[in-house]
Amino acid sequence: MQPQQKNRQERSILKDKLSWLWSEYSVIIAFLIIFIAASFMSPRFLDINNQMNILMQVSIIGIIALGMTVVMLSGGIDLSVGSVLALVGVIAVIALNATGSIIAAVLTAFIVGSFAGLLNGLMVAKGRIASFIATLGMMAAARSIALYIANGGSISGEVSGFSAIANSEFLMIDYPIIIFIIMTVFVYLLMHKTRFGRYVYAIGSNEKAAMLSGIRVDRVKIGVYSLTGLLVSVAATIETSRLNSISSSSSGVSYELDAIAAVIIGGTRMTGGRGKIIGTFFGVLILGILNNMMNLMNVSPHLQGFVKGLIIIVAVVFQKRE
Amino acid sequence: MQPQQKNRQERSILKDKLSWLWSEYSVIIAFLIIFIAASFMSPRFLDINNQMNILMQVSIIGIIALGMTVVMLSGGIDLSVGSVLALVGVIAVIALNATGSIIAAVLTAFIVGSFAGLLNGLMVAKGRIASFIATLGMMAAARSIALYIANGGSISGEVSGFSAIANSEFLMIDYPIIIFIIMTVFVYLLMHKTRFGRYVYAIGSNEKAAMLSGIRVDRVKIGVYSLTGLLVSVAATIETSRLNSISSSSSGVSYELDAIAAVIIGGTRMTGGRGKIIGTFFGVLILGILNNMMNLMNVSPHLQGFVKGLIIIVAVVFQKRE
Amino acid sequence: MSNDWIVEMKDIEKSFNRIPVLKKVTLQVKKGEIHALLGENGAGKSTLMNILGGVHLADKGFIMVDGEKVAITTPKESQQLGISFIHQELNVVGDLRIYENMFLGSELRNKLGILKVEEMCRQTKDILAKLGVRLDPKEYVRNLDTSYKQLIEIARALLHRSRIIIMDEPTTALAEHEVERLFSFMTKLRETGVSIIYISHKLKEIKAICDRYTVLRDGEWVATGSLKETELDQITNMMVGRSVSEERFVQEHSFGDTILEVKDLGCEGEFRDINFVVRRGEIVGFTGLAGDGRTELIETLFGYRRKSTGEIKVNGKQVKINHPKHALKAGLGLVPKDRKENAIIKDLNVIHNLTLSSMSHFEQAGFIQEKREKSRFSYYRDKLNIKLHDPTVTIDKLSGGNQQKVVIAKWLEVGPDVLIFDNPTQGIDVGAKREVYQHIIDLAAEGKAIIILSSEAPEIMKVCHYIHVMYQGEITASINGDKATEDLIMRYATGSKREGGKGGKYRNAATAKE
Amino acid sequence: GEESSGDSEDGGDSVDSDLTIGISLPSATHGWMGALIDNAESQAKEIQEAEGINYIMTNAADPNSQANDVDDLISQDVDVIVMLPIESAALSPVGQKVKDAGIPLVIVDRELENDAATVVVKGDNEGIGVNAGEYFIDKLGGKGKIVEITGPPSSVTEQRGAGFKEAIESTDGMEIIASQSGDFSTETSLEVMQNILQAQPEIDAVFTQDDGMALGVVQAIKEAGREDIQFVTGAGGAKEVFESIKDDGLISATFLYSPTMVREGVKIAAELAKGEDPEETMVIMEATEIIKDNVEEQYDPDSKF
Ligand SMILES: Nc1ncnc2c1ncn2[C@@H]1O[C@H](COP(=O)(O)OP(=O)(O)OP(=O)(O)O)[C@@H](O)[C@H]1O
Ligand SMILES: Nc1ncnc2c1ncn2[C@@H]1O[C@H](COP(=O)(O)OP(=O)(O)OP(=O)(O)O)[C@@H](O)[C@H]1O
Ligand SMILES: [Mg+2]
Ligand SMILES: [Mg+2]
Repeated sequence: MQPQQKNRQERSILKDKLSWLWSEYSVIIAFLIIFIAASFMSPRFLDINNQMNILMQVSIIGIIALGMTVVMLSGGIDLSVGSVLALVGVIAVIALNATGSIIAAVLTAFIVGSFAGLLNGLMVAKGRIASFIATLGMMAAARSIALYIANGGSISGEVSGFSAIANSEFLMIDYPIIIFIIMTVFVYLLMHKTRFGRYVYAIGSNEKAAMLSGIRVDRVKIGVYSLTGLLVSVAATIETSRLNSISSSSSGVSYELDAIAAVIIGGTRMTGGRGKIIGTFFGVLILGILNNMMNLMNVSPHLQGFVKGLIIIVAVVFQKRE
Repeated sequence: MQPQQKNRQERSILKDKLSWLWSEYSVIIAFLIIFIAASFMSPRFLDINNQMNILMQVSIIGIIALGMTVVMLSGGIDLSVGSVLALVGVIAVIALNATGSIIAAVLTAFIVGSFAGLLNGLMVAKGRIASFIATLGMMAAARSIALYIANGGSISGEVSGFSAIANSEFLMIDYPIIIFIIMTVFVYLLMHKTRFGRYVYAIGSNEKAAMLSGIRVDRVKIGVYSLTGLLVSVAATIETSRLNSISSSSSGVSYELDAIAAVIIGGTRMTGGRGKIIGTFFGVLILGILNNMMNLMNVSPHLQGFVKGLIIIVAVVFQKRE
Repeated sequence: MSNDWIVEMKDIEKSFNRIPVLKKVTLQVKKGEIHALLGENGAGKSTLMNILGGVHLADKGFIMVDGEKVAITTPKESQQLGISFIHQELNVVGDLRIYENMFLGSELRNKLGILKVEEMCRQTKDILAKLGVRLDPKEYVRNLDTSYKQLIEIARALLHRSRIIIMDEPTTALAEHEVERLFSFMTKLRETGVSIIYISHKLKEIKAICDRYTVLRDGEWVATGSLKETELDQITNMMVGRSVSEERFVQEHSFGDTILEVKDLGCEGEFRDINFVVRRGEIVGFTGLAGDGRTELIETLFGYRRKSTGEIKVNGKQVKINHPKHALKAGLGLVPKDRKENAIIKDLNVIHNLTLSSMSHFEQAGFIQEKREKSRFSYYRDKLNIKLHDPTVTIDKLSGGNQQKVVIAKWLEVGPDVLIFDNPTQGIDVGAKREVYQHIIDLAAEGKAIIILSSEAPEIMKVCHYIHVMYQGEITASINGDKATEDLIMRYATGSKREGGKGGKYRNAATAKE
Repeated sequence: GEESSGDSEDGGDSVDSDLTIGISLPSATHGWMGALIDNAESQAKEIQEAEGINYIMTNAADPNSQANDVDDLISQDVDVIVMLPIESAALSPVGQKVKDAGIPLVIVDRELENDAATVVVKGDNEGIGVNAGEYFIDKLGGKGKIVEITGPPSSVTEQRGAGFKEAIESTDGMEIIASQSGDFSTETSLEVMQNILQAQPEIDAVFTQDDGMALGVVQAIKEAGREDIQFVTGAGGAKEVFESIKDDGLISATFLYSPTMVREGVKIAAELAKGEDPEETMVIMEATEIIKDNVEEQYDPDSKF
């Protein structure tokens, strides 16, 4: 090989690496830009308390978005997350007040959430209903049941200690943040280091080929929605504990849109098969910073939607270099 | 050919025809079943006034759902319809009050609606942003601008005659119903008798093949979203004229979900390429009957979501025989 | 410059992700000739044609059509120059009807802009009839067999009365008689002055139909010449650097125990009364024409479809197979046809595609051992001679032939007792084809049982010990491989000859008495 | 606007120039809330211009996001917080946080479940129901078939409904024959009322929980050409409803629940920010019955709501 060519090749390898970095991690770059812009725009932004606030604020949507990522990687969508969160919260608080046991409440939450997810999964995998419509139905149904149980109002926990779950700190870091990070690591490992994750990607990319490879597509899908339900119940537990109450009418409203936005900003493809957990993590942070900045900068309330919509679109365009 | 075989073939042709009828028109059958069930459940249901009411009530969502069908056939989605409706209404009323001319108001509505659609189309086709996220951004932005312009309140028309658009009758039939039916026929012809419609199906089914066939995929997509915007502005004109006012905060809220539900109940595939305008028409009617029945039977508002979600899922499962 | 050339591509260069794929390639095509474009998998044939078809842009070089320099940046521009392109991968729109596909992008309309449906249907019917196909133009393309989809793509190119037609492996999914019809059609076109650029790995076809050839190797131009003056041997030599024999190379050896036994298998509307056995070390072939039901049969056997009658025994034990996973557990493996739709997961990288069906080999405490995956991949890369730069790219970046090798490797890794290959050499170059056959034979020698499905009688004859011919969902003949002739197979496959014991019990479905 | 950001360096007109009011409201999902947000902002602007007190305004769609907003406000060291809790129970712990941070808290419209609030400015939701109930008994002579159009599920809806039921339960002849949600939306109420009109051949009067919904109901009645319905009532205090009352329209009464109440809250907050003690800790804006006799006192032709 001539030295010239070798040189050229080396350069091209470098460029490849860079473009790889870009395509894989453009969301991180977008995040950094927004982060830096934010710290210039508001002196308060970098304050450690503010940073902690942001993390705390994104933790609930973040945990939901992790589940949403998995669903979307499998080629589906879950519109029911917000309603299921409300339902799980309502039932968990009732269980809490009835038994007086925090553990019972948390367990109830997990069971209700995974069960709702399981139902979604069954509708999608066995009933062969488009996930959009199946989870739209679940969205209506779960909210409805929550309203019915709680009579349209909100229910408060009557057991002291329950609110400690979300309101305690460990080494100065709030529990919800820690739970969010643990969940991120957990879902990351699940998706990238285990067979389940591999199968989810395969199904999202080519369902028929996945099936002909001997993958139990049905079971994997059921698993995907159940997992999401479980993650929603973790989020519901945090939310309920944080406010020591849950509203059957307004809790979780439009969480699905926030979660989906975070997932897409994070670079996951709408149609499945492509995307990364780590992208969602940063997508969630970007949304969190946006909300935070809008409050810090006192954007007119009627215009906040505009600014947010705009920045989301810019962030997505920005990372759209294939 | 042996006679036996021929016989077999004939039978299979009959079977084919039947299964074709079923797969093409199962939504009509679902509609008939729900219609008959409704007439047994409430004696008032069949009343001609009630029937007219239902048609009147679905006309706005119906017109939007036509546009949504086109978008979804092309493989996209438009979440911004409800917000754009509010924005169009607000600007149209302002134009109405400023100029005193009904024609100016209607023209303004059409321009604003198509322009919002055009922007959606540009983001999707040129910006290569997933339609979900592009229109989610538009949803936030349009609502935001409407709120900003109207200061969060509602605006009423001050020109007499404007409210006649939606409140007049022709041969006993309300104008909105007539407009809805005309729009259905128009979109039907567009989708099934013209090149544009053909291209939309092709793009939704196999975008790459469509592009390799020399179809200007970008332009068709821009056309699709602009058309939807235009249909939304027709719906906005009717809605505004009906009450002679529009609310920047509450008008059009969650119309996108109703429209999408109608489209999917009508048998259009979430991922595009397959579906029928006529299916959407009946999908819209099914939703209308459901809402009507729930009020007629005085179902608890808390449980209405549950009943509705359930019936939507049943209707979808029911027609899911491939 | 002479005006002989209708198309001239000069010094074309192209790289993907900085990896050069075409290096100063020149291609010159005469008016009214069929020009073969030859080369191994990944040589750059499709890429070169994609540049002519406006799918990709060349990095360097220029294109002349009719002696004039042209800029082709979109498929539309290419079409406007009179170029039609039948792509290697099927590009039909499944949700449109046949006639809609045929006229996609150039619909016939009346003055009002309303589509002239009946006229388009009529023309569709005509052109299909010329190719010897009788189909309802209003049928949805998604309901058609792959070979018909392929024919529709071809018909579409012909319909447009182009001056230049690019055919990138048009016959991979076609049956023999369909190929013959296509060839006679091509000959007629050539007489009217149309030029055809023809890509195929089937050298027999090349010899039969083409006038001149250009050979590419590793993205470089190697040779151009007349086929009349060049022996096939020489050409394969230029392509793969050695010659490849064409004779039957199955090894006769004794078979072991019966491992798979299929009794009275049937599936409503697809096939019925299927009986056969496969023994260890045996290579059994299934052949027939499009629509003979053999793919459906195998999909049923493999649990992708539901059977309506019959039973399946593996190693003497009856097994219930309702899902491919059950088949996998029972010891069956399937390399499906139509790689793009059924075999590759295009968003997974090459290694992950390889290991997808055998995850348990790579797990430890529930976690995937990526090192082990990598080393396993290197093993197959050497063994099957898979050509790629980086195994962590998604598999769709590989050339078709190399994709196929990865799929085969995937099933080798699973290591089933019975390995089924449906159209295993689709789009594979001559060199690689031989390698694949060799692997199949080695597997048989190791004691595996092999089933091969192919519509190419020669391929089946070359490697199978035993051949079943299917026609309209039934096995019409079962022939020993060494007794089979192409002619005999064709007669059974077209239904013009039937086995005496049709519908009789297996084992009695005796060898054809020919 | 940028003029409102924390540290303005003009040592200008008053010592209060670095005081900030934090405002946390729900987002504008229906007309009343839209008007309230508008009122809050314009009041805050007025105070800013007059006294140089800055403000920061946040909106949230659900209780958890509102808790986030309040956290943000606390961490910005605002001097007072005005909050309209989406849900009383859910925002109570957050109110406690505000109190613990030593920030005075003005609660508007809906009370917290603890004593974190420094001042509460609220309308009388139950009063709306009770006053409406009494109005109905009076007008219908203690006997009649009533349709109720409620808001979407929330504590507001519940209190108004409960008050109404409680009031009419005192008589035997009053019956709620249908109760459906109009989602605080004119369009939805129109449709819902249309359907109810079909189901109910005899209706004497309609109680709606919101003026916007009353307008939709009236439209439905007009379109159906029904003569049996004697009157419709609203709640809130929208201009169009006042006009209907003035002109002897079908809407004959409404019960004040004005979005302008937030103005009061912001004004009190400004006082608290300056370190003054509140005059009252509970300001209740009465659910005054507005009928033809007293409508002129309330009617403002320039109002946006
Ligand atoms: N879109 C792409 N991105 C990256 N690499 C590509 C792309 N398309 C083709 N290549 C690479 O270019 C080379 C040439 O591929 P090409 O498809 O032209 O081969 P071919 O000669 O048609 O082979 P085959 O006979 O297998 O079809 C291969 O190494 C392939 O991996
Ligand atoms: N895979 C098969 N499916 C169905 N029938 C088969 C199959 N293999 C063999 N047979 C039938 O079994 C009979 C014996 O076949 P085969 O050709 O193997 O006999 P052979 O040569 O005497 O035995 P061997 O192969 O052990 O030397 C044949 O008549 C043939 O019809
Ligand atoms: Mg190729
Ligand atoms: Mg290729």
